[in-house]
Amino acid sequence: MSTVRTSYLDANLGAIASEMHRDPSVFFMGQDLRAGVFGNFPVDEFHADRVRSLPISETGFLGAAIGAAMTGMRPIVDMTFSNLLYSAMDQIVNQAAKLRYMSNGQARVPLVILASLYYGGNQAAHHADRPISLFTNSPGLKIVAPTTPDDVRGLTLTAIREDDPVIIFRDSNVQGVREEISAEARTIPFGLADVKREGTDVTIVGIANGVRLGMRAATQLETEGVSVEVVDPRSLVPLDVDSILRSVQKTGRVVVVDPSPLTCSFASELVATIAQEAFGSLKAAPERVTGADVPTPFSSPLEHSTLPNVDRVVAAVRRVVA
Amino acid sequence: MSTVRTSYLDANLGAIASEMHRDPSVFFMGQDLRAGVFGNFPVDEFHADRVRSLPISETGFLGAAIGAAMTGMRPIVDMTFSNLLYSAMDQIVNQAAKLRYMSNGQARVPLVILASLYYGGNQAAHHADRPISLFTNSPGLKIVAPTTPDDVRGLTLTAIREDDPVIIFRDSNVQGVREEISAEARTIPFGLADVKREGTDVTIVGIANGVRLGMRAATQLETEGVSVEVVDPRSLVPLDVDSILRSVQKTGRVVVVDPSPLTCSFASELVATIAQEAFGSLKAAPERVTGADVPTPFSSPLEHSTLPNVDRVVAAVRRVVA
Amino acid sequence: MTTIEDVADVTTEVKIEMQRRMLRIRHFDLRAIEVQARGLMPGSVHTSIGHEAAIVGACMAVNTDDYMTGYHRSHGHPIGKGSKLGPLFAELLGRADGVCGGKGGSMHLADFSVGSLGESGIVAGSIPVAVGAGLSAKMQKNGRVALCFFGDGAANAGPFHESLNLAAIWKTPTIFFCENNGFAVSFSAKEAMAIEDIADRAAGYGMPGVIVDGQDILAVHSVVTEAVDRGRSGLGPTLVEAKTYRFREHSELMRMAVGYQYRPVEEVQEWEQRDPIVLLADRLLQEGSVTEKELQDLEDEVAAEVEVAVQFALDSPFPDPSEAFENIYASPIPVRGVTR
Amino acid sequence: MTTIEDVADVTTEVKIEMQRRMLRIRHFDLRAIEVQARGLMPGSVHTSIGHEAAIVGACMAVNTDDYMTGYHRSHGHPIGKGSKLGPLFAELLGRADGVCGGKGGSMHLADFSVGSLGESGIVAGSIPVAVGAGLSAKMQKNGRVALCFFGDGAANAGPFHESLNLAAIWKTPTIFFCENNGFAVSFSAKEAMAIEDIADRAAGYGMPGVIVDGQDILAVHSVVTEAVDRGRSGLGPTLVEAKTYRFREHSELMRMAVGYQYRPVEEVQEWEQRDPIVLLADRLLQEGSVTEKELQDLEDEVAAEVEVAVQFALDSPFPDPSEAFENIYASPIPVRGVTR
Ligand SMILES: Cc1ncc(C[n+]2csc(CCOP(=O)(O)OP(=O)(O)O)c2C)c(N)n1
Ligand SMILES: Cc1ncc(C[n+]2csc(CCOP(=O)(O)OP(=O)(O)O)c2C)c(N)n1
Ligand SMILES: [Mg+2]
Ligand SMILES: [Mg+2]
Repeated sequence: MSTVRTSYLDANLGAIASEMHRDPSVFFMGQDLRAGVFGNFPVDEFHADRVRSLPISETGFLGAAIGAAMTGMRPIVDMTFSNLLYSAMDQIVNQAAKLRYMSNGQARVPLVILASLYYGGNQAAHHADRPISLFTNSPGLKIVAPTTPDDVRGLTLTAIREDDPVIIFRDSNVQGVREEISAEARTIPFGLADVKREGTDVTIVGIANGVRLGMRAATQLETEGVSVEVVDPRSLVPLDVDSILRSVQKTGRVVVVDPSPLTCSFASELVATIAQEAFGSLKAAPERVTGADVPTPFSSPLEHSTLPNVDRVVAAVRRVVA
Repeated sequence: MSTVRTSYLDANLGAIASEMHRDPSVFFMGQDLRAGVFGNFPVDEFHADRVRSLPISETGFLGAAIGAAMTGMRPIVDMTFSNLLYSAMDQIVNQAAKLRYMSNGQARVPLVILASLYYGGNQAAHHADRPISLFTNSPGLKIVAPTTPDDVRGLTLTAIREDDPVIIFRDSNVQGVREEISAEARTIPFGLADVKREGTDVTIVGIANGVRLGMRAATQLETEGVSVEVVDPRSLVPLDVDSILRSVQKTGRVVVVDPSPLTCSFASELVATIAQEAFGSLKAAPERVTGADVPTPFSSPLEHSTLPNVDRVVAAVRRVVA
Repeated sequence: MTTIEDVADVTTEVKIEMQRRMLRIRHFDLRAIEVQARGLMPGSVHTSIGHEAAIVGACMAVNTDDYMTGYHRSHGHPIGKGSKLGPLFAELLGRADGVCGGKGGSMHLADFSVGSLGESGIVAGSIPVAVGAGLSAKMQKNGRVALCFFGDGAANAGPFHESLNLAAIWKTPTIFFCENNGFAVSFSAKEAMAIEDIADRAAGYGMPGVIVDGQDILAVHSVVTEAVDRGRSGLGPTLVEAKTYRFREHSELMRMAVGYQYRPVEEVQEWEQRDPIVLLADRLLQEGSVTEKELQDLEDEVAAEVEVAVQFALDSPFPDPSEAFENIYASPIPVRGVTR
Repeated sequence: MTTIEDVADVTTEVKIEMQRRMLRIRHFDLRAIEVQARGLMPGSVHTSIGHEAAIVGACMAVNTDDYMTGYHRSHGHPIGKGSKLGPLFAELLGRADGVCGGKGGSMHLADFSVGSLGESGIVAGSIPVAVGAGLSAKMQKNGRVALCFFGDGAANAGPFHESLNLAAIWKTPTIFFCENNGFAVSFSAKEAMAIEDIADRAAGYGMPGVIVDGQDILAVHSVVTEAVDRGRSGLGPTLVEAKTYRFREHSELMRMAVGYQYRPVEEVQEWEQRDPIVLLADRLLQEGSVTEKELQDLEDEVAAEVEVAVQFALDSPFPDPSEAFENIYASPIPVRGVTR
């Protein structure tokens, strides 16, 4: 099987372009999209109507995407910074998420929302939020957070073909990651976790870049004789509870790594679910390694002290296996 | 000590009025406020400037309240239905919550936001959300969810005197509750859970009306010989983790009741925290009795099947003590 | 204010159909009030009574397959667009045969069979959706337009602004139709804006803004017809402001502080003198196109039709509780949090 | 477009102070670019270069204790309002002596000592805040006004609309000052709106809308002075649109697709011919109020002042990591999620 070397961001944008070639109802909107500010999309391969740069009207254009989705189109909207989701919150949570349900299935809303998590790079509080759980607590959306080029490609293809609204959270800390992936693209179904590394002593479940931190911690811990299994849920709604439980049942210990602030994070959801569903298998208290409950500060030493890192993951694993 | 009989809603509005008499910088804004659509506030006791009805501009007036708060006033904004918080999401989460931090303490934002949870009464999906955890996952806010007339009065007084932005979630299912409370008002500090009922076999932690469901379940379970302790965190940010852990350490068993949808709910946060911090004390898997992950349907049989109720709490307790 | 005298293009047949649809709305809502008063209808009820000419005049200027979005006060709009009454009434009752299976209720009627994409309980929430429907029509070149209804209150909300601007730059075939009844619940439009006419805001987006007498169905029809033509011929959106009035309170059963009065009695009475149904009846009689008897027959017919709908609705069963977990997604996923 | 010829009321002294503040902004930002290019400045840098006359002309029309809000491109605004340069530059570097202790950075400069309430990285995010500051001034009768800066891009966002409407009905002493530089990043205002002038939107709110040459500091100053007078005398808000241009790219180090050009070279050059600092210098020379030498001395003085600020900033230590958990709340609470 032939392979290509590609970055996460290119794999994501490439999947969008290939779907646009395949299906004329797919179109792409984003601020400064045509200028390529948020990645190089092959603008010139498509009619200008299908690659739209946008004014600063998040509620308006997100809502317009919903209306287009309900009437035969398949819009993809790049909201760029996740903090800008708040400006379209009502449309996402009250409209996109609910229109199908409120109409008892008359509406279908094949809408893809891209939202990037740009933390860890001095973006400060207005550009560095990780508001994943605000949306996982808002029923009616599907939510994925891929962490590798292959996953983002496969999940983007699925997202575009879904007849439901999907948010793809792209962690900026993985956007530059390059990987050798199969030249042939394949869809990855939602609701299927991926065991990124097998192990026997402890399970790390990672959210977004938490997966990479988990992988690095695992490598380091291996030298100490700790065998770590790293599970990447990939899709958060739907959630592959079974695979996660299966791993925890095997290892009996779990650390969840999530860049979001702690309180009501997806890490908390996973720990609660594991405590409720795999209580009998747990040999130690589960741990969460998350962001702190603070707005994101600008200066590096401040910002880094509010975020998870490999050392913290390693320390948590050591506590859990102690 | 003399007492008065008052409803939850009156206790809340009464506390606002008494603070307005005490402090000329406090003022009150809300849609149809002067018309008394959302409760009878003694409009005529104050200058019209201080009791403002509002146009439909949630972002605008919430932001204006922030600006007023930063410059010497103490605004209270009734957002009425919690679903309308989304329309002001950016101002709440990006501005109110962060301005103090971003300015390194130069700004103080003494702002109180009232938000009602009107579920269970055929309000349908646009008026019945319980988006508590969207805000507890957004650092910089303080968040309370009082469940009795006495608590709402005391916490409202505290909220108004705080120099920080506070959201008071009022569960519509407790707004009509009447109670004999002391005539003399007292403030209740944030971060202090209240044991609403003592027990030895199992702890129920209730969020909003979850407390009342817990109390009713406890009464019913008493007849079966199960002794239930009911803990009301009252304030969610800050959270009185110690009191909650203390109860669970005593009983060894816990059920959390929360009307919000399950995934990333505050119930999940509590179960995760308990599993992490009181693992050694737990004798059984913790349980969550929450709303389902669906938009709220209109019709009663549908709506009720998506919400927690006493029977479900009782059933969960029975499983936990089995 | 545009009041159209030259209505030669609207045939008597069409005028009678207009009257029929206005009567349907009126009777439908009167029965809703009554059924609610009997304790049989859950939730809140915002009637279209008083707005019938605005609604029907606009709806009859578009085709069945043109898109439409409504708002919280939108029992009338699907009726104006031609929806079956039974499923609409059943929806208000939360029944299984409701047009949305009981999931939507009064503020969320959607009937895709007549182009009704749904209604929003969030004020201004459906305005952006209508821009998107227009954009989609334009991109698909299917010749459709999107008719977007909202109240005066919505015109002060951010989504209104962003939507009108987007529609203008994209030249979407969207007709922004504001039913300005002077109030958002108790809050007067005069207090809510420092200008008199919402139509004046159109200039800020570079689109035409037209004011029309919302009680005069022919005037409304003419103005919207023109806006639809503009839309279909690629000239972009129009903002239409229909001056109208609601004859009832904001919602049935709504309580306000004792003695609080936000509308002067004389104002209410003045507007009641301009009942859109009476106005069209008078016109038809004046023109000699119908007799009193024919009008009465029409009303009786409609009343009977509504009665059948109400009965259909009352006879419909409540949905099975398990239905709550259906139709959340087009590709279903396991629903979490369903308490055992 | 208002260009003010009669500027008798602005003394030479004031004009020189204007020039000084414009030079401060220019030199401050030039040094920021340079320090960033050396890899010493984290985050993104949006310079005020080209906008100096708009900023200083407006800031000098208000008092130090008047309120001001900025936006993402707001290095210049606190400088215009009189902030000390050292703590501002230290903030850009994320240092302990930064005006916000390194927590805010380039897009969140706040300096309450000069009435600067902060800046918003969210476009249009600080507009409602300025309405509230105005409302508060009015309620406290302290005679202050609120000067609200934002770009052309912000004028298409919902918060702009809601804010202008609220300010109009409340008659808050808010001056909405739009620095229309023609672009939101790469997106032209001509594409983003179907109208030419943002000032035209004022009519939709019932407030005056004024267009001014943003390169002519005296014109800006005069227009804003009038708006401030209106505000202080209880007549309410004004929308001022200053036509200006940014001389740099949207932000330093920003990458666009290779070959993508959104501003014609001639357009950039034309505007560069209208450098606000050169324009005021020419005017002062023409008037005979200063000599070339005096102007050069002024610039040298400012350059030295900025150099001291840069050095102060570079010498400032990084904040202690534990500072991350301070100043979240006025009444502190335990911070959860601080990983051990
Ligand atoms: C965004 C939002 N804000 C407030 C409300 C509460 N609310 C419901 S209807 C209404 C008044 C709407 O007035 P208008 O748009 O003029 O419509 P009308 O009821 O007069 O037909 C209000 C304030 C809401 N549903 N949505
Ligand atoms: C609500 C929001 N949308 C988008 C962005 C991304 N963004 C940052 S600056 C900018 C352009 C702003 O243009 P304008 O308001 O004209 O200010 P200028 O940069 O030209 O001074 C954009 C789109 C943002 N920060 N906030
Ligand atoms: Mg109205
Ligand atoms: Mg600009």
